[in-house]
Amino acid sequence: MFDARNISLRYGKHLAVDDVSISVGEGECVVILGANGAGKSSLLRGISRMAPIDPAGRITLRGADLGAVPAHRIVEEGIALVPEGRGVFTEMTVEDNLWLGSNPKRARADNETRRGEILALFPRLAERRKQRVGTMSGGEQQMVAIARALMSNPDLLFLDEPSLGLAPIVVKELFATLTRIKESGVSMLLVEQNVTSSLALADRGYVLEAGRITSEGTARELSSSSVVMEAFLGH
Amino acid sequence: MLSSTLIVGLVLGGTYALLALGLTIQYGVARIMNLAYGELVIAGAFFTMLMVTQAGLNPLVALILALPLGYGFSWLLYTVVLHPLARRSKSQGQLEVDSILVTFGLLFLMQGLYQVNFGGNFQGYQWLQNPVNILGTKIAGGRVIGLVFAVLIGALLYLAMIKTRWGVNMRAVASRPQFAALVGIDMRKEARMAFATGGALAAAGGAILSMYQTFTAVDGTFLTMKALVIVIMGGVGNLIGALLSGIIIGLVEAGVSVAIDPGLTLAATYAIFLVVLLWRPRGLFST
Amino acid sequence: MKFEKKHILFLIGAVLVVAGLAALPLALKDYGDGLLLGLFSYITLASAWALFSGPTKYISLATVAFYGTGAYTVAVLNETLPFAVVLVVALLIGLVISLLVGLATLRLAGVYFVIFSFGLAEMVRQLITWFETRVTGTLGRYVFVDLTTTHLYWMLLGLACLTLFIRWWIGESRLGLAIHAIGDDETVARHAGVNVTLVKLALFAISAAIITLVGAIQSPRYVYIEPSIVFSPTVSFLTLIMALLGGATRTWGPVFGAVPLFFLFEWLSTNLPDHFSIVLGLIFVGIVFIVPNGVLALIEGLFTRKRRGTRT
Amino acid sequence: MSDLLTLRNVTKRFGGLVAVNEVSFTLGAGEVVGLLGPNGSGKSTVMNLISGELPATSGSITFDGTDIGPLPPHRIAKLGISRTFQLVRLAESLSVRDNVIMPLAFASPHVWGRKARRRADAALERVGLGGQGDMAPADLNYIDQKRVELARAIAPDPKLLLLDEWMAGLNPSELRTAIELIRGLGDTGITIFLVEHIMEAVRELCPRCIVANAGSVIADGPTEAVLSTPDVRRAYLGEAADV
Repeated sequence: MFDARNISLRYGKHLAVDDVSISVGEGECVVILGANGAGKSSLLRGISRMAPIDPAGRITLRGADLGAVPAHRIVEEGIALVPEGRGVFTEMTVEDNLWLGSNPKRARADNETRRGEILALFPRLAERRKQRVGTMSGGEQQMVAIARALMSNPDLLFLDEPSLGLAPIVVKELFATLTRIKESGVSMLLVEQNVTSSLALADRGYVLEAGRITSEGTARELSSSSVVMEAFLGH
Repeated sequence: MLSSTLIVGLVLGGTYALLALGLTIQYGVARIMNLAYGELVIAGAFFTMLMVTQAGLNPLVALILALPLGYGFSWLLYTVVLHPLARRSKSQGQLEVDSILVTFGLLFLMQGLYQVNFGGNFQGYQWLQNPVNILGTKIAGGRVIGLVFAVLIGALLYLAMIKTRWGVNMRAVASRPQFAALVGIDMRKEARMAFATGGALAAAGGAILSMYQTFTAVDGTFLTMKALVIVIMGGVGNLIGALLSGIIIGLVEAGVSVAIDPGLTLAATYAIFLVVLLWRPRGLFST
Repeated sequence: MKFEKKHILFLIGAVLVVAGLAALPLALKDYGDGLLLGLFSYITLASAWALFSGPTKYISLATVAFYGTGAYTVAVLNETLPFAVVLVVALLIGLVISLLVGLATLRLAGVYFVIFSFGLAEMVRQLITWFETRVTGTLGRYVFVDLTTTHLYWMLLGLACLTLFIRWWIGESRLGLAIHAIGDDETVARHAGVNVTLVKLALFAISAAIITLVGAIQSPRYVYIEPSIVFSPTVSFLTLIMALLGGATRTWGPVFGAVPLFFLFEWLSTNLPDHFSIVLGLIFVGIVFIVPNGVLALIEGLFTRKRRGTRT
Repeated sequence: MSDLLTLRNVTKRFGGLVAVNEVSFTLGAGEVVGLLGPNGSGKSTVMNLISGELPATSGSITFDGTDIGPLPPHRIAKLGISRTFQLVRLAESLSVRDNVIMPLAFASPHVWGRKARRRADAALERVGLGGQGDMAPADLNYIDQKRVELARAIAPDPKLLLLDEWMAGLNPSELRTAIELIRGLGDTGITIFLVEHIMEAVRELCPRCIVANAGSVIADGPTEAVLSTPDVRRAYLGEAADV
């Protein structure tokens, strides 16, 4: 359903992503693995149009070209991004953040029912609707970010290192929630450092090293091979 | 004397708070430090005066008209002058310098136009000069109505900011502009809208100001300075902070002019400003 | 230091030009004298302004706060002390105020500094007015000194040369390296061993001291002084726009901005006084849109493009 | 080997977040040590605490016998600590040479004039940028800008060199050159402390490694041994989440 071809991305003169192609199938969960600085987040920012990519790149969602779609329209097209660092509005309440999530027109119609479903998925947020997000713990903020993304009624969810900086117990809870989201039929593209958890969740994966894809395969293949280990700890 | 000072201070503070509200929306959302803000306030005052003296309208009708006119004018100003700068600048710092200089130019341009058309004298009109009695203090009716309308407009805007999608989006951009696109907000549209809204408040503030005091073609500069000080005191983008700081400055000015010297009001404002800058540079009400 | 031929030629040329400028009053009538005085006062003000604001990108609108302080110091002290001593006192007062203001505001973000400097002159004016009316009871003072306009002009010419020399010297010194690095990236400068606060403060103080001296030297020209006259915000605005037009980061930039604008505004204030402000405003907008780096940079750009063009 | 830098129970909090938690370690004079750890483990914060960019919340940092904890960056630089930045930072309005002269001009004692030029050109030569002193930083490509940063850091002959992901974003052949360059510097006896993600470089350059995770040091010792401990593997690859 989602296809990104020949994506390159630069910061000034530094080539952070070098001619990468990836795809996500309908209802599929795909993970991009790689060590720090391999270019995972840059890739995700590029394909969600938050950062400019080289003109050779092609991004399509269900066949529709996203090349000319400005950043703020991507969510309207059906891709919701949960960025690294969560990107929540910390000075505002949980409720405000969720409301902001329902900004796109595609989300307006059954806004209220969806909110009910999402709050059922995140019971802790339901209790704290009036709380300012900045006063919540890192794990709770991550939940707000994911809940907000779901409010936009997305076809495809992009998650950038959701487990970053969270305690192991919270990471466990997070992945349990992600599994339920996946079961609800939302496709997912996940960038992660947490290899074990993300391969347990994902159907397929890519390994990124120094801006390039060095291997890809099903989650099972990647878990059993040593390429991932080498990508992280060197050869 | 204390209660009359208090009421004068509140009237002044209410108007200042309204002005600061407009400026903090402009600076907080559109990221434009608009030094010509006070000139738009004076435009509202001149407009009201003309409507009253030439067209024979009630000042309150002029106030209602000033709102959309201020909005439209600022919308145009942003689109024609400031948006090209925002698009051109590579960094926030560059945009800050450029917008300061350009709005500085607009300040002179508008002041010059006022002076050519109206001269440098005090301007104003007579309206509801009869004193009304509030808590044992006699105060001109125009002042009271001015305060009522300042509070009304301020409260409406505040409610809109809290309760409507328009306002929530605006606050989202003010607090974390870099995340706006994530929730489908078009920054450019939002910035233009915020700048125009600020302009509407400025024009309304000018209309209210003209109801109870005279003004000159060059008064805008001091109004801008006071509004800026209030915005920074309250914390940039902080609406409640701007409201409270506006009232504080109004009360301090009224107090200083009664207790020490009317010539020292700006010096007092600046003394407070300096203390705030040194003590809490992110505003009195920041968390 | 090795003196090359071009240095010596430049020095001889500079001496000749300055001597010529110094001799100009002999050929001019009184009006011309006054004009020259005004011109060189703005050349000095704009150059001194750019000394600090050019590389740091802190837009200072405090020029007239220091200018007025200088002028007022002379007004208060001219009957009790010799003029030369009064100048020294003015210089010291300018230094002290600038150090206090700098310590309080230079740590803050640029926009706060702009706003504070915007109001500083007004604050000083209100305080002096209040002090004079309430405490000394004499609002308005007369300045009588035994100096002709030509004398004052010579002093200002000297101060202008000194300011340009200081700018050139700073450009050649470690201080110049530091201030440019600070303008680019304070963190880099700090990690290279630069005491950023000290450097900013030093330049702000030097700039303010020169501006205070300009006010002090101009003071006798007013004859009658009161706060609203010598603290006129127009001085800050004109200084700023002259430096910007010429290009604030180049040694000669402010001079190139000051000369045409001084004559333009001189002409405007006699012929179209009502439109002064309008023209000033239009020039501000024009500079930002057309010559954001100053005319000197524009001219240099044209020349290098031309040279490149002929080479290829 | 004498101790050059000692961190004792150093903690840094940002609001409620503990970025660096009770970190202690010592660098001996002449050592080349790598600081590793996943994103968000507090490595860059440790660099910023040593260089003085950030003040520590508690704990002490001693360099060459001096307590540098309370000192501002410019004082620390003068004591002989140089650094590079995660993303290249150069003064764009200065020439390449003047960028390198800057730390010389503000070292103690300072070097200025022709001598500073000579030393700057020598430093540029050493990083492979001989004869390019008059260029503008913006006209250089990415690796060369990184070289200028390195030249700026080594020009004043620091006792300790901090490299914050200096090799990130280089292509394989550039990486080879970079590794040789750093190895050459290490051979001159200068102490080098580097944050790096490129394991190849770490394995080649650093006999010793310190690994951080969630703000704490979880391993410190010979590189190969450290990289094969279960704690380190878990830090990098994540715990099994039993989903």
